[in-house]
Amino acid sequence: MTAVTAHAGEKMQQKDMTRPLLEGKDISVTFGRGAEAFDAVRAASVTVHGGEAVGIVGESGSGKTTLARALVGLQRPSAGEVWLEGQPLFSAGTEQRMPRSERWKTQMIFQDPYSSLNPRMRVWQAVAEAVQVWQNLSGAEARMEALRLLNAMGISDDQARQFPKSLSGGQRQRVSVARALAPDPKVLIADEPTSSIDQSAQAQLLNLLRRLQSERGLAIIFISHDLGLVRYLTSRVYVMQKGDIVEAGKTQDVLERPQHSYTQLLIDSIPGR
Amino acid sequence: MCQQKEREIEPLLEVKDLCISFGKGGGRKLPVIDAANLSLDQRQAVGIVGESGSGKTMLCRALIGTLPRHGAGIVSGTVRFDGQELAGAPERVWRGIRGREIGYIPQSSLAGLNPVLTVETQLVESITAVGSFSRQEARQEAAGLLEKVRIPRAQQVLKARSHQLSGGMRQRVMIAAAIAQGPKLLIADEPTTALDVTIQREILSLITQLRQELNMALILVSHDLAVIEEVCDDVMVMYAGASVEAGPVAALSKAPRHPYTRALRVSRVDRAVPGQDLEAIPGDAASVGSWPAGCRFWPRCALADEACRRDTQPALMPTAQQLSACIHAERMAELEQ
Amino acid sequence: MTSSPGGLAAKTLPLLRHPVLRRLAQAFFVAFLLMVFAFLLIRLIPGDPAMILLGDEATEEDVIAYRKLLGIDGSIPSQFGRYVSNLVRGDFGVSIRSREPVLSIVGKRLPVSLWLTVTTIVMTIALALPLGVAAALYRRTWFGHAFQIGASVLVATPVFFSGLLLILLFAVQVNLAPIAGYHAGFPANLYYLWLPALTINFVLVPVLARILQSSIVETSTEEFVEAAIIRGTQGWRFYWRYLLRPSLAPTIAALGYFAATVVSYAVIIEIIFNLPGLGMTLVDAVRNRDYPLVQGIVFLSGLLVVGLTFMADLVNGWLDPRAQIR
Amino acid sequence: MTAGSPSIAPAGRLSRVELRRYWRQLNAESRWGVVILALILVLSVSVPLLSPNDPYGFVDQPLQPPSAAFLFGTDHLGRDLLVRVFTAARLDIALAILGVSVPILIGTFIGTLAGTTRNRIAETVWDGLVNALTAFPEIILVLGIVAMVGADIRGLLIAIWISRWAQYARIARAKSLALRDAEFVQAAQVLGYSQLRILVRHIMPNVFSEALAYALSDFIFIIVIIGGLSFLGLGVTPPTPEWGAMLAEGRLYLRTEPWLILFPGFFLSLTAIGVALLARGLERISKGEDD
Repeated sequence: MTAVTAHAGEKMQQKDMTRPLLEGKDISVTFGRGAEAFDAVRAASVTVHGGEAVGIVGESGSGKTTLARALVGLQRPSAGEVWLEGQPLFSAGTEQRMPRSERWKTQMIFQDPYSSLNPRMRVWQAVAEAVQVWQNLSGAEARMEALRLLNAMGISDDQARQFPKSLSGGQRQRVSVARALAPDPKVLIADEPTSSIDQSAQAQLLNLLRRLQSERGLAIIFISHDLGLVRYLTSRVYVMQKGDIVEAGKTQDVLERPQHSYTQLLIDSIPGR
Repeated sequence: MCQQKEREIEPLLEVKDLCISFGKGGGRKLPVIDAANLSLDQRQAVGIVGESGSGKTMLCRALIGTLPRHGAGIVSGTVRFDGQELAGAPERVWRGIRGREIGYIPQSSLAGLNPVLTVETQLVESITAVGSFSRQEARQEAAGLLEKVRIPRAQQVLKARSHQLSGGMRQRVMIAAAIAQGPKLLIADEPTTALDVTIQREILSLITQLRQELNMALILVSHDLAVIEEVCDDVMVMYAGASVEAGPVAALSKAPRHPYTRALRVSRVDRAVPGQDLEAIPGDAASVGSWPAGCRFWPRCALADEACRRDTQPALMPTAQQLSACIHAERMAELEQ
Repeated sequence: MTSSPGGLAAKTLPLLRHPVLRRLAQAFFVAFLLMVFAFLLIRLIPGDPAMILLGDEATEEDVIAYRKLLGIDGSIPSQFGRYVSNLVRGDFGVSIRSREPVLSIVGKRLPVSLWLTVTTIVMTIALALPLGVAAALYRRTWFGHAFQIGASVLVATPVFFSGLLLILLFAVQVNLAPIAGYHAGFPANLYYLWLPALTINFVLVPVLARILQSSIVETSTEEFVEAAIIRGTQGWRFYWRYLLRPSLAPTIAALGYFAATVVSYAVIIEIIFNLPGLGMTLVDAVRNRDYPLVQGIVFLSGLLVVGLTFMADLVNGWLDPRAQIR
Repeated sequence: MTAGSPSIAPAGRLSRVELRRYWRQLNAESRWGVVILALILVLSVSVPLLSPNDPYGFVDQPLQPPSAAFLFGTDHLGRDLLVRVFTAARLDIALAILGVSVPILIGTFIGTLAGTTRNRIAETVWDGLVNALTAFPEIILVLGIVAMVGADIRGLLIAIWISRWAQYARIARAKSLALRDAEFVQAAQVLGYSQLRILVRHIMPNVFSEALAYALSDFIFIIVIIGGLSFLGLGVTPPTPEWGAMLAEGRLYLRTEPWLILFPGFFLSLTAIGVALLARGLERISKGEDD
């Protein structure tokens, strides 16, 4: 236990000296206009380094999903900047758009396993498409590569030939991971990936994510309302409440010595505490 | 007299070897539950834990007599409640049981309230179903119920419709409706699944308090063992339509006697060590219609051997302080290494 | 119905946040576009309409006079301006054939069509509601299956065929209805209208009953129905509050939508049953290439449907509070 | 009813085994639909081919009742009704297919484009346009356009195309709006797929399957419009054999020679009923109902 944390700490220090892989600076997202306008995210800054797993915790309506969508370019922020590998990807000031060629570096897994796969594409096709777009392979090669990725996620060739509707929630989420890995990304954002799958499937998925982080050096931003998951998977955490980041720091510190009353409330609400 | 005596030792609810199938008539029956066992005393709280497809919701429906609405029916087994046999009971009997004797909080707080009616209308229905109340009295009673479930500004909420309420508020209203007729048993089917963690905590403690105040027994269904450990005295674990382990919460958490129960515990992240793999159960849960022969859990079980594959689903047998449906219950220590 | 136009307007005009006013604004917007379409209709004519009507030997003056009559002289924007200002003043042009103002022709013929439409819709509701409820309640019995097959058969039988069959049966064989014709004045006109209305309902009732049926079946699987059963709600109160009322919204919405279908079928039905309504006028006008009359009837029928849909929306909002928040 | 699969026109690359598999997935309603449509197709191809009689030619005394020589009897001009009914089938079905296929292509395309743009003003105008076009009673709009373009087959088709595309556009727009928020479309955006790829590979196939389901019920409506307008004398005109036009001719002899309307009316209805059963059956399969 101590060895592991010491090792993680060492890694952290190393990373702190280099610049962050993905960085969101003072990101604000406002929905609506005029009297009906409301800030989903207010001046939130997050960073993630290569090989690091960072958590964003908060309840529904805290803005955590909106923040994640801003980081991958699905949501245009009303203010702030997104930097990737020291290069500005998006800046609200200049209305600069994220170039398509940069998109592959940040990938995302979504919350709902039932709508995150195209119902009219076979499982292997969904992955092979991503492979083909980014790796310049022939159709047959892309298919092989897709099956390899799927197998690594515990999806058999037989299951890969199916349409998504005959897969369980947990299997679909693993297919989503395989698809997200196809362009060989540097950052993976997981938005509550386990909230609607069974507990045994959840453990399989978490193991997968953890290995991707530790073995492939993938940076992971893990979004959840469950502090237990965040504690297990991440080394740093941001706590969000109603659009604001109210607390940030090393996961262990935040959980052991919360500074903000909202963090304390979240900790107290974990079942079994 | 004799009956009186019997009642004292008889549990409030006893489900024995319950089998439930989809479809009517002979030919095409699809079993969803084939060996559910559950026993609970007055004022006791029992949890039912299981993953999706394990049959826990169907078991609840059997306990409130709404299986036919879902195209299912009891094939065999008994459901004794308060000295009365409910399996196969006619609708007339159920009318005296539902709401009055057994209260029910449905799974999703979003769809539990009729969107076109006010909260008041629905609560008043609940109240007037048991006794004769004047309109005024019933309204007062409804406001009282909302206070009981700790809803502030009760008058405002009474006039609201479901889309005007937050998820937590809706679930409180559902609880109010469930306790309106003073039931002996409250069944809550995943009452907090769609809610935020902080709200979940509030709802669970509300249910616990009400149970004590009103002397109710409680059946709490959840996919989360931690939730059940917090609220319940006993727990029953279901896998693929069968009860696989049952007993006191403490016994099941300290020394589970079924590999599935153990797997549910060790695959949890709460006490896992960061940086180490979780002990995940391999494979996928057996789904309705494709249960394996023999013990349902064998394809995912480390203890499985020829005997597990060959026989039928084992029955619950006493072992240590609990009941287990594993023929290798005594070998469970092996898994702890 | 989509709510985007109102949505945009609601952003700019706070008054339009009121759902009824928003619907009204929407209806007016659609009515304006109906006008544009009606205006464009006459531009579909290949070649010069005046020449088509007058033939090759027409004199220059005749052609100019006809162009004026059709409102196709001058530039397109000025034509449109004139068209709109005329419409606003209630001037829908003049029939080429009878030189009678379009509005006065419509005024004479409209009551027959309105009576037919209203009779049909009243009959639809009276037949479809009980049928839909019964089909939902007895879904798994022989009645439910017969309903499914019967509905498919009736929906697909064209009104001009079923109309002829009904005439053959009721007017020729049994003599319960006149073969054709009309006599104004309520309630005498019902004798002439019930068979035509029934014919349209052969198509309409199954569709509507099916919508109601599947809506009820869907509602019955909701958690709140289960909750109501458990707290002991019974009898008519249960059926009305928990099955019918939450299911009515899509049915009413469909009824508004089918207003257009009724008006549509009424055209053919009026010909078959020889009812001197707008449909018959329209068909005559089409045969005679009476362009202004066609244009006027097309526009007014659209306006009628927009009005009916608006009313259905209002009823819907009252029945189902969810509809208002969308 | 479940007896061997009917011979559906050229099966292309579909093998017998595959056909049989599809057949097994169908429910009773859709099977009846397939059987009825196959029967009508076979008859409409074979009867005019095999019969010695010409659909336009005088063959016997007018208004002969059905007999062994003339199964459906003869019409008021002494033409063989049997040949005319099935020659009409060819025309009606071909016209209905033409009538459905153009609006579905145009409507789905325009609707999907409208559903995937994010411009509020464009959306407002768009909504109004489609709402206005669909507010016109269908047959009245078709009549209006026919009045302008010309009361013949060409005018009829143009009128159907102009008036029906908006229905498909409405469906396509609603579906693509929903798909825009679907997570698999967002995933495609995050994966950096081109807009074109997302549209063609991810949105269009899902929109199109919805539009196709509607097309089946629209087919019924269009075959009724074609028959209806011809019945009114404003579409296909005599002597061309067409069901609606034949009904209009036979209507004059309703009291005395009802077979003149019964045969064309029956086969017109049967065609529509076949499609209706197929549509309903497929709808129930996709909904997962199987009772």
